[in-house]
Amino acid sequence: MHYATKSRLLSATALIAAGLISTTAFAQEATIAFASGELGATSYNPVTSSNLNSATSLIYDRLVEQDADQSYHPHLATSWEESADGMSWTFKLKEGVTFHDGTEFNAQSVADWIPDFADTENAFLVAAIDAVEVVDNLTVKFVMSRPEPNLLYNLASSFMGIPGAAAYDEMGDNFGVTGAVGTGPFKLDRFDIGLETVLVRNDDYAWASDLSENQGAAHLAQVTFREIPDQSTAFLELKTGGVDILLGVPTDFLQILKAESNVAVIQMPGTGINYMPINVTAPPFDDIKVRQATGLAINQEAIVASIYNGVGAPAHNFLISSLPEADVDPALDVRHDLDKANALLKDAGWIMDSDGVRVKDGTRLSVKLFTQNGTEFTSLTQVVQAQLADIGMEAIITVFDSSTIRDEYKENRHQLAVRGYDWNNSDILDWFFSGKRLGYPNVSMWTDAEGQRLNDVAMEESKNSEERIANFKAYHEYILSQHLFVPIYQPTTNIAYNTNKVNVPDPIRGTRFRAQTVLDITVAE
Amino acid sequence: MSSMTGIAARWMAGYRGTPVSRAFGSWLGKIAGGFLVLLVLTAIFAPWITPFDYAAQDLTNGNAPPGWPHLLGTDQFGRDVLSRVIYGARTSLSVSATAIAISITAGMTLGAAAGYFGGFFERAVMTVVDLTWSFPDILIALIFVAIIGPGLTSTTFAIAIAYLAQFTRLTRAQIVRLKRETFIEATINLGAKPHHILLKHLLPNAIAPVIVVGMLAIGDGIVLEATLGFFGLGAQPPTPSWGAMMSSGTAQLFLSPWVIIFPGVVVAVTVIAVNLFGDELIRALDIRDRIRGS
Amino acid sequence: MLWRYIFFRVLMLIPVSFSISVVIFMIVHLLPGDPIDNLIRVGSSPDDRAALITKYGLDQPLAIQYLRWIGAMFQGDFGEAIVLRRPVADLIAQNLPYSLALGGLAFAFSSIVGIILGTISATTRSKIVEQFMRGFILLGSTVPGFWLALLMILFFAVQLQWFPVSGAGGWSALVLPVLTIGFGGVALVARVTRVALLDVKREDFVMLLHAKGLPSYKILFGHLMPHALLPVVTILALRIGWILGGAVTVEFVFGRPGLGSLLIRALGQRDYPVVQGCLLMLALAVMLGTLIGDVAQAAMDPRIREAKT
Amino acid sequence: MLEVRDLEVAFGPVAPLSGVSFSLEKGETLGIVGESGSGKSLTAMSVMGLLPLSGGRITAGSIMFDGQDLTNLPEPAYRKLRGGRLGLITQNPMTSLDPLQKIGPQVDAVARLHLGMNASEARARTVEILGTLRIPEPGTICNRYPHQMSGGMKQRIVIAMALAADPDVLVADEPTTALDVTVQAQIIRLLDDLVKERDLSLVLITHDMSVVAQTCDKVVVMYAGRAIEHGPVEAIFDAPQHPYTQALIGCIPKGLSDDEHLTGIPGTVPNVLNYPKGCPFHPRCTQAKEICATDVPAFVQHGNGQAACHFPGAPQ
Repeated sequence: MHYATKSRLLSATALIAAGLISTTAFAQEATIAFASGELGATSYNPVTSSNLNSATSLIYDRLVEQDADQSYHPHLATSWEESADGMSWTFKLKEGVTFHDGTEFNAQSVADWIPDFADTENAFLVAAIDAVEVVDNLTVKFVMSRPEPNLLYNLASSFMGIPGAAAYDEMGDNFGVTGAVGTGPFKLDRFDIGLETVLVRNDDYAWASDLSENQGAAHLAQVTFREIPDQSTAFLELKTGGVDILLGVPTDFLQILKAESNVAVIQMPGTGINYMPINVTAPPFDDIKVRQATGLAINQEAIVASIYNGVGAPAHNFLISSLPEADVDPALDVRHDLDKANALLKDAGWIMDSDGVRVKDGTRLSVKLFTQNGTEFTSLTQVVQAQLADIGMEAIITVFDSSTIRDEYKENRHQLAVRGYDWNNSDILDWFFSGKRLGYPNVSMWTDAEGQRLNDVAMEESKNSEERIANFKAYHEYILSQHLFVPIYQPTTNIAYNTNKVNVPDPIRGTRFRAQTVLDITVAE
Repeated sequence: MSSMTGIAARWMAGYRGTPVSRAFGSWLGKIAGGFLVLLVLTAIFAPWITPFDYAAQDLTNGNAPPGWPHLLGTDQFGRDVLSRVIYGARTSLSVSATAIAISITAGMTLGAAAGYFGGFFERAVMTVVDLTWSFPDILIALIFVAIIGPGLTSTTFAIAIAYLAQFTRLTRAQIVRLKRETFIEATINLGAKPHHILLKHLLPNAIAPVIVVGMLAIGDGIVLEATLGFFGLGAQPPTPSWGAMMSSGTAQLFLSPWVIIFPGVVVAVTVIAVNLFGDELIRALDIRDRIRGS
Repeated sequence: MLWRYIFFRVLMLIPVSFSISVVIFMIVHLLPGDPIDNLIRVGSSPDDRAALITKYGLDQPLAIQYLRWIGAMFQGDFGEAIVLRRPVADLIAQNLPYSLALGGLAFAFSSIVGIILGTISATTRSKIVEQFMRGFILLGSTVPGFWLALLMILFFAVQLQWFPVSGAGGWSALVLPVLTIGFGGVALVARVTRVALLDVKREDFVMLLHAKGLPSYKILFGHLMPHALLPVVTILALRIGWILGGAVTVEFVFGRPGLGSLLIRALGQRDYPVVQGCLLMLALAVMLGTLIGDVAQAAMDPRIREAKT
Repeated sequence: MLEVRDLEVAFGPVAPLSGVSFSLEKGETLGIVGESGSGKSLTAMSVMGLLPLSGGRITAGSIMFDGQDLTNLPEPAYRKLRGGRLGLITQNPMTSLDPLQKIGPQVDAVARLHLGMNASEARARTVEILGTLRIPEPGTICNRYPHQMSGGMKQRIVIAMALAADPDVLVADEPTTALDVTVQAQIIRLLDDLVKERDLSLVLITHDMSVVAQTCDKVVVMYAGRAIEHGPVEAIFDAPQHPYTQALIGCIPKGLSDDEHLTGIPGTVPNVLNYPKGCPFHPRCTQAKEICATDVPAFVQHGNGQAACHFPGAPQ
């Protein structure tokens, strides 16, 4: 409670000061609606929570930041060094950084924080760190149990925002709910779970990363994040002034948004792929020719042009295009080719019947096509259904909720599915294609010795990032050659805002809309 | 019954003809009944009536406003809204009617058994039934669909289960009332077998109110189907149902309001017609007291 | 007399609640899927998953899980949400006020307006007013709630911009949801009031009241209304559970938190303790509603008071 | 005191009652007899001004009470009469009291309304009246609910309500039909005593000729919405002119001898929607001739009474 009172006082003074200076006393506030994918967070405790939203990044700073081009930038760590064998990492920390409760951020803060991950769902993030050594007040060394080329990626994630150790221990389970202490540009003022989060400016803030123009305290004195479950409702809120910034606008809305005079849309490169996994154990997809034909039936360009109004990019392999591992042999990319698809099916013994559905040995080419509820997939699935009909494949759609569909996968009751992932790291390949996770997440139900070997090499034997890239690229290419899925669409992240209320920098730096962008947002005159 | 109002009521009622023809008697009953007949015919003959294939996508002509040739416009996939509304009648009516038929059958069995045998069995059944009866039907249906998965079959059963309590209560109340009547007592005293009494005497006498309430419940069933469809749990694409159409329409509230307005209007009008006709039927059968007695 | 009645009525709830807890537990564990998939993320290993299953006791036999749950319940512990990572009691406490605000207002709105409209429609001599009321009642009890909510948003929030589109910030955000839920409630209450009034008007004793020379308003308020309110009270009491849980559609469309939203979200994530807690709360509300209804009836009607004790 | 002339009542297009006339002096008891559905109760309701409750209205004739015509009396003035100078006793005591209210307030209301008494005065009066009606422990009874009492007791409460404001005319609509035989006699005796003690005028509606014979001074016999015979009780019983009256009198059990057989009247009362043409009784009349089926018979004077029959006095 102490924290809240203090911050309220501070924000009140700030508001008065602003009022004195400028005669046009605009309220230095903004209301932001979360994207549908980041709803339902019940805590701002980055260490223990399994679900964090973008407001988390405003409360806590990270050691490093990642930009849209996947490069790493210093933040609370000014520089870092990896030992040649990959068995230790040394980070130099920024000077003069303080937590919201006034305590100093230093090497000990990091040493106190890393062990907190033990026995949490997030422990895997620091699993490779054996020990944390305080070298001096502003130098910290991670002693590794194995090389971890992915360490920087982990450190840049929301889950590795650094909490104030004293407050963390003191508040216990309430940390992140009734109060939170970090070094970020905003302080948690009020958190109504499932409804809204109010953050107030940290006036002492002077340690922004180089992803922000503004290196001082934020322009906005207060930011309110709202949870709006339905996307069309959120859109209406933007239109009627209930929110100023909308994160994650569905592509369907872009056209109407662009027609609104006071709304601007910024498109960020997306961090995920929508695709159609193929269950290789379920006939007829045990035949690689049928799998390949299925992939060739999908016209990614037409889908982007029609249901996505040309926004976003067609996906031709499994990884987002900004990752170097996505740059595979062009022959392996999956591209629309109806003639080849038909030829392959004919080759496989599937003959077109009079009702437009192929038949083989009296069996119709009729398959189950699953998807999850939520507008983003249902429309895509229906178009996929129509495109599969063009090669004589009848697809019967069932829409499940996310938990039930996972059960269907685990029970191996599926054939085709339309789904998506959001992850900007090539280890997603291990997640979806490792033989250890058949059913879910390995929806393709695929496992073979060569695949597992390439997976092991990529996951465990990469000593540094160059090696890691090469290993994952090889794994990726092998997966593509097996026709385990059909890549469809690489969405953009669309951020819409009310130009009468705020100015948002364009382009947005970083992989996602986070603190670095909020720091630069100003109130419109 | 020499009380004034009683006599007057009987005079006014005008007892003539079969209940159904009497229900058709009033002008409201005529309109409502006529609409329902038309709707059922539309549903049956949907393939011959629809101007377009309900599933045919035309992505270049998505979200077209009402006009020619798409009288009620098109949805985001360029599918004809009118054709989908017509086919939706098929889905919505058949799901709701099947669900209520299942519900009536199960409810009558349970209610008759509870009412006839009484004792602990009745108590146990009625405790559960009363509880589910006062539970929101949408929650019962949502939980049920969560257990057995989405689709038309599970929607049908979900609706059936949501309204099971209603018919169980109603049947039980009828049976309990009838059991007290002398002709049944006489039959029981004569040593007739339980199933004989139930089937030959009790159920036939209890059936009229149950059927009428069932008729009204079809209206509720349509709304529940629409709500489940709205949550995306009912008919699976591309099968059109009124609720599912509105669900795909929410995202389109602005782009193409007709996609949600028309199915909604049809649902509302249908349910109103069902209610009006049901009310007329109740009046014609003069069973209002028996229905409310449950 | 009344206290005795209430005492026995409450006593009866104990075995009922116990059986309900079993039913709820079984239902929740019949659901396909499990909550662990919502906890693990890219990068974690299959071993992490197994560890979590053990951690939350999901590998235990169902009977053991039930006994643990019910045992904790006796100590006032609703358990800990698996996915939502909070004590279930906290989550319910956070969401309940929203449900109560919305439900309470909708309840008050539908009872007050419903009784007034029902009374008007049963007593008016104007054919037009009566037909209008009948139409309103019919419309209110047939229009799907979510559809009405959408139309309300379109008209009052987007076109006229009188009220916010969604959320739970302040009183103005309550207006449209209350109206949406209330509309159906008003129609229901008005219908029951109307029918009950028309029924009781046909009773012999009403004619005798007229024969005593009592003015119509005294007959209406002193005699007819208490009778007409008996079924209304029953319906309203039953609506308590309805309004708390059945608001889920409206909560969904207006993006409001509440018990219904919490339940649906937890159901989607298979967060067993939360689903169990919510269902138990709703069942309790339903039982409490029936109890209140029965007690109110007993308080109002001496015949019931004596018949059941 | 009360004079009804050519009364006609209609419910919408249907006229279930027409051409009913009778008169009543102070201290007299008038019996109205007939089978169910003959229009007896409608006549009572017309006098009480309660027809609008069930949607009926008086379309012709007059009801003169104390020199004023009640048929066009405005409702507020009528309301003062009802319960004040005109008391009503209804048929079914089981349903005639508000089950949700205690007895006391229900009876008190009359005195408070018509005699301007306050609560305690009214209660004192209630207790007094209940006492005169031979109700034991009237003070306790006031705190009872209707369902806690027997039918006979309830009917006494109803009578108490009718008497509470000292009415001039009491209309009793089949006051004993719903009661046990033993109680019936008590109630009839009670009413009879009241008329004598208080110099009341009583309109007693019944289907029981024997009750009429015991208590009434005058009688009106009704059939299918019409008065078919009326006159002093002695005259009518001595020489019933209308075959229907003859039949009704024939129904009275005369003694308890074993060989006596009760005669009923074959056939049923016609439905109001299709009253027969001509004499309404002709389909059931053993004496009916052709003219009976075509012409409505006019009243024929016979002694002090009148009968509407083409062939009055013909033996059964």
